Amino acid sequence: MNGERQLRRAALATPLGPFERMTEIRAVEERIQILYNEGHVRGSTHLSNGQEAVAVGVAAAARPTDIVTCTYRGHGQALALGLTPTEVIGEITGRSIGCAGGHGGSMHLAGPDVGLWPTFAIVGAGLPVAVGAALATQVTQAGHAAIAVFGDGAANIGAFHESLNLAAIWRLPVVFVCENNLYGEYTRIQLSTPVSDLADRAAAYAIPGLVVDGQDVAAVTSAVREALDRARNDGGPTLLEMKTYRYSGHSKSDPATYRPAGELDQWLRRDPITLEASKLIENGTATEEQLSAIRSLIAAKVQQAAADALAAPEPEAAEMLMHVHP
Amino acid sequence: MNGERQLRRAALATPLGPFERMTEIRAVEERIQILYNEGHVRGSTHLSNGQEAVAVGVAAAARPTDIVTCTYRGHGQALALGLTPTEVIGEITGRSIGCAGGHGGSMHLAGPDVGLWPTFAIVGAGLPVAVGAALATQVTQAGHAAIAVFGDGAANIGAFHESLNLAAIWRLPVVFVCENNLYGEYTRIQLSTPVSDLADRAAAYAIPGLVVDGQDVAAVTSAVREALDRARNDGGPTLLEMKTYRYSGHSKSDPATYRPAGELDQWLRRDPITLEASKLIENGTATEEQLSAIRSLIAAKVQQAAADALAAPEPEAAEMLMHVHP
Amino acid sequence: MTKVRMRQAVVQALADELESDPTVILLGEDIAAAGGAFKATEGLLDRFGPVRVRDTPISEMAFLGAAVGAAMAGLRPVVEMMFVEFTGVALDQLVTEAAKVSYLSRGELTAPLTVRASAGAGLGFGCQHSQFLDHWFRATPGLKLAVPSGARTAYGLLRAAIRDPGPVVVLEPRVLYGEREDVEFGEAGIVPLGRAHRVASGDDVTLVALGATVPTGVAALQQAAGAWSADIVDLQTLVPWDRETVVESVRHTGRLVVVEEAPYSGGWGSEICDYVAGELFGELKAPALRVTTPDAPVPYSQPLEERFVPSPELVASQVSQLLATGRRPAPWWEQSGPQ
Amino acid sequence: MTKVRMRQAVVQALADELESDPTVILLGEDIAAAGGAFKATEGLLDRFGPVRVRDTPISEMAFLGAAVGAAMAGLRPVVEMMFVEFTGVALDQLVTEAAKVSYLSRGELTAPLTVRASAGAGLGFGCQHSQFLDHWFRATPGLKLAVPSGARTAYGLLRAAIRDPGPVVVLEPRVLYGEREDVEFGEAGIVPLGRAHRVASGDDVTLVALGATVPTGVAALQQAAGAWSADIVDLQTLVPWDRETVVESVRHTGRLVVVEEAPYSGGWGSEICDYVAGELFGELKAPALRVTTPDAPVPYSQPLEERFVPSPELVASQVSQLLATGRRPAPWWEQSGPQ
Ligand SMILES: Cc1ncc(C[n+]2csc(CCOP(=O)(O)OP(=O)(O)O)c2C)c(N)n1
Ligand SMILES: Cc1ncc(C[n+]2csc(CCOP(=O)(O)OP(=O)(O)O)c2C)c(N)n1
Ligand SMILES: [Mg+2]
Ligand SMILES: [Mg+2]
Repeated sequence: MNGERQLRRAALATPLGPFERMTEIRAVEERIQILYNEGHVRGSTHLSNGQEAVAVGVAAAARPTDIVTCTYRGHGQALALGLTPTEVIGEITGRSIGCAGGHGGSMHLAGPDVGLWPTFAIVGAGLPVAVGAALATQVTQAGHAAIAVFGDGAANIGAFHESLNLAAIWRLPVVFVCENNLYGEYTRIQLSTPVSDLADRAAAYAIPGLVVDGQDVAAVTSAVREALDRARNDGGPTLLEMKTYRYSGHSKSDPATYRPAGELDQWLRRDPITLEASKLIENGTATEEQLSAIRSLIAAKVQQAAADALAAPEPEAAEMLMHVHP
Repeated sequence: MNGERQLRRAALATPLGPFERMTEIRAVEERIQILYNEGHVRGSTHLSNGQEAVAVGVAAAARPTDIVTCTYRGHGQALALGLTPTEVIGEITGRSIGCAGGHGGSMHLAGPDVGLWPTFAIVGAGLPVAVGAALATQVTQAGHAAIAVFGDGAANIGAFHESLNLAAIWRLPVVFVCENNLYGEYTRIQLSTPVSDLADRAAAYAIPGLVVDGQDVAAVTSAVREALDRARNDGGPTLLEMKTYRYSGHSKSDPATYRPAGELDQWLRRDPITLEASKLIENGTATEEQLSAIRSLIAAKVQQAAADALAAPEPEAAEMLMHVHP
Repeated sequence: MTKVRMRQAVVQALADELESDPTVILLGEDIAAAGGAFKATEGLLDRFGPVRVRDTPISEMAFLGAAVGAAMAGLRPVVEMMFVEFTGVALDQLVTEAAKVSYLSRGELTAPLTVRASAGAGLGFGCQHSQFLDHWFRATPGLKLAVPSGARTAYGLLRAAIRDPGPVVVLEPRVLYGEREDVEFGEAGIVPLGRAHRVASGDDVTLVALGATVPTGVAALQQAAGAWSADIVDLQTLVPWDRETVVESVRHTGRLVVVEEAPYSGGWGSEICDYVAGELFGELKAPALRVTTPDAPVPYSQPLEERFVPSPELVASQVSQLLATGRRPAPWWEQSGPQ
Repeated sequence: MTKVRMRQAVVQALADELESDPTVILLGEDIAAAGGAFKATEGLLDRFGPVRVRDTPISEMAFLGAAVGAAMAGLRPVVEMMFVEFTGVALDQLVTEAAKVSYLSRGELTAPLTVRASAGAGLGFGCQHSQFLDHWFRATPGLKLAVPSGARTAYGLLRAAIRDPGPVVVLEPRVLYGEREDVEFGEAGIVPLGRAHRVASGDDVTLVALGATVPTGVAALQQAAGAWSADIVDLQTLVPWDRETVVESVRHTGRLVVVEEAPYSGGWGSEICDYVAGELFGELKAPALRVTTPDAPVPYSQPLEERFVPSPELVASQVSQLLATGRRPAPWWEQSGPQ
């Protein structure tokens, strides 16, 4: 067990926790963007900025003993579940200090002790695996649950269909969290999917399906918590559709020119971090001064994390031969 | 083109055509059962007795230029589309006179000139291929349509989901005909599928989905015809669920002991051939005498076909190396 | 020692592991209530109950993937793929996910699942239900592959596979399910992965065989009726294969013949032949020889399918030609006249 | 002759076939509006329209299967699999369906589809997006497999693949998309399937290479700086591979070194080595040698990934060791000290 991860996970329960973590995720991804432009990030990296509320809401609702499978767009989820900025940035920059020792990269972050299984770079692949995690807990009656986080585009792949059907038939404790950010790579959802609310597909498996405001971290948290409670009480699986948006392109090589003018601005008006900040101020939990103090503190921490990561050594060649077989 | 197949196909349009063909299919499969018990059939063979109305209804509604992909349970479909008892029995007994020269066997009957593509032994595999046939006609504006025939168990495999979604998005001229015979191999549908009417799954793709009486050949014919008309008129795909039943086990090695007592009898009371016979007599199209004359004539023909098949030579070894590449 | 059919040995191996390890579960189509399409799980539902022995919908991607997830969560799932071809709709979960779990988690997670699949030709199931397809599971670091040649290895390799900490595929030659062999049940009957087994000893040639080609090789030797003698090596595990045993045998015999139920192009035997030829460069009395299936789909017709898979007659004749000429005989489909 | 990047050569090949054959269509994820994840279909939507150039949902099984069906119905679909790994969720349609269409219909039907997939390591995409996976498409009678080594062959092989009457897979080494090479466009630039190409001539050794290992082999030869000379044979097509050209070359040089971007266990090179060793038994000056990747997933870290794929330095050192000793040097991961 990794103490710091557990503490970071627990911190989500504090009044300011979600705001702080979302702010951190945003800052880390802005840093990753810089590192990418500076040539420190190889292959492709998929930012989740704009979707922070989903990642944090899921992590806040889940227990560290619950399993989460998620996608290559997993930086936010990893940080939300408890991984540190240093080990996330370290992995993305291929350093031995990274959460996978620099062997995985941006698409394969892992933190099993807080429930994060190596993230999945194959669309839809995480769903059957989450179903299996739920099966294991049903068999051992461990009382855990599993959460599969995936995108709107993944709702058109066979694994989605088979996984929901299997989970439904076996009443498995699994929650399917679809991050509907309106695009699958460069393709708008309307061009790939004939239904407007993916939550409606739950009916094909006779399980509950709900549309959730993915920009409201509290709404995400309570929807996931409710679904997890149902799951733990033998109520079977739930499909949750989080309506959200990614500010950046699909990956760092995508300028996202395919988006209609104004769409981004419209979503920026419902930025999950800003929304949460106003709430905190309205209900008197914090003052604007406190929040901006937090912002600068986090900015500094993330900058330090990036420095630490880049200062760390790269893995040794011989390591690539290790852990191929357990 | 094979003249006899075309004539047999056209014969379905005559008042007695459907009755005659269903009777022939039943007789051929009873013969296959005997040949299997005598050791003339290798591997496994899947009888469709009880489901004749679906096969004949589909063939009666489709044009010979429309493409049909169907399953290993394809004897009835092959005969309905126009293949002769001799070439079907010949294939199943591995004779060079068979529709695939004895190279395919019971699970791989083929008659491209009447729209039957080599039948699919992999569950669900015929759906994407039918979607592709529909895509081709959409591209070339040939005005053809495609029909994918598959079972209830196939509605839980990824290819089903992906195929319906793709056909819907592209408004392809394809009809998905699900033969719901209540069982996937030895497993009752309730144990594998959380919804009772598979037609309801059409909603997940925003396409029409209808439940059809699969024991009534006229009902099947008109439902498929209607769906084909819609398809040809740019109305996109349709999912048709044929409620039917297989009298025998899944394959010849299955005694079907898993079926609740009385279920078979109940379905036998709605035997598609008997139903059609009573109709023909009621509406004065034929007398009982005429029908039984037809029955014995067909029985004799089928017996002769089996004799011809067994008398035919087996393929030469060198043939296995032919047609591997076009 | 008890003489049982291979399918019974599989049932026994599963029963013994279910008995000794509460984390073992079984998943597959019609494996529970029906006892499996080939009756290789018969009676296990009654003994171990519906929580551990489960019938699945026809959703290979979902239940193979579920096995991966359950394995990562601490169970030891055994999945039955009724016919190995069905893995073709789910291969991603095994190759691109399960095989990488240990590597990507730097050993923190493992995926100890076993995939059992019936494979191969010989029973007239036609070209979509008769392929062997071992190549889908080779060249995949992180994945192991075992192939029993009868009841003894079906029992011993399966138990070893279930106990292995990583993902293992066991391809059960379908044609052997009904064949009987003496089996030692219990711990002593476990056959470790990665080790070959010498089933006959001789001096003229080393016959390397796998799965159903082991009995074929033995029958070929009998047909030779003393004309030549052979070491017959049952590889038992194809990934990783037992280089030592094979090389040592060929060092003794000076000749290597691999009998494969795999196509001439792309078959697994080339790796054996090439490795041995390199290790024993200059020491071989004849070039390594592969006896394989032709580059064609598996035909349905009985006489054709019997010709398709290497027969004892074919192996015997190819070996004698090799011994007589010191050169590779052409494969039968390139030779004129009946083989 | 025009010097273009490999990705532009692919665009040109597709454009020329779309132009000359109205039955050619393109299917894939983001290939139309976006011009492809690697810009290998850029501009084709504008030129040929949305009916023939189509973006698909993320449904590989459906659109690969649709390509099979459209091909059987008379079109010549070209499918882009953005990363070859994605075929792992749809392999059935290619191997168990398309490859058997001609056989099962006794030649009445064909499935002339082409599957283009980017493949291989070198760009830091991690272990689920960097495999080469040629073995998924080998040992599959009815299926052909071509691998370009640059712009020239990317153009010529793709056009030949599209015109082939059967299903063909073209694995495009992702690392080469940006590399420039002189290409002869038009009919004269078509590279027939099944023929290898000699890119260098020498006397000491035959280097057989494929895809990205062709430039590696050439660089290794340059590094040798005259210490040794080599025939470098670009296979171009892996299934079927050009036995004649390879054997003829090795008959001349007496030594064979295969440079593979494939794991040591299960890699394609064994088949080349074994076949040649058999054909030239007793004539080789040294055992055939394979220079491969280690049996491990592809690492993300740059220094590790650079070590993972055979480098010119590694090839040069392995060749010199072979020449010096007449024996196979151990692979780098079994040798001590830096390679
Ligand atoms: C099986 C498979 N097909 C295609 C891809 C390439 N790909 C990576 S991400 C992506 C888009 C996924 O969209 P969505 O599911 O909406 O998730 P998002 O990226 O929007 O978070 C695609 C097509 C893949 N990784 N796996
Ligand atoms: C991908 C795949 N999985 C499993 C099988 C084995 N199998 C053959 S038929 C069958 C049952 C199919 O049931 P259904 O779709 O209802 O069709 P039916 O046999 O009832 O006509 C199964 C599981 C297969 N052929 N292909
Ligand atoms: Mg999306
Ligand atoms: Mg059924």
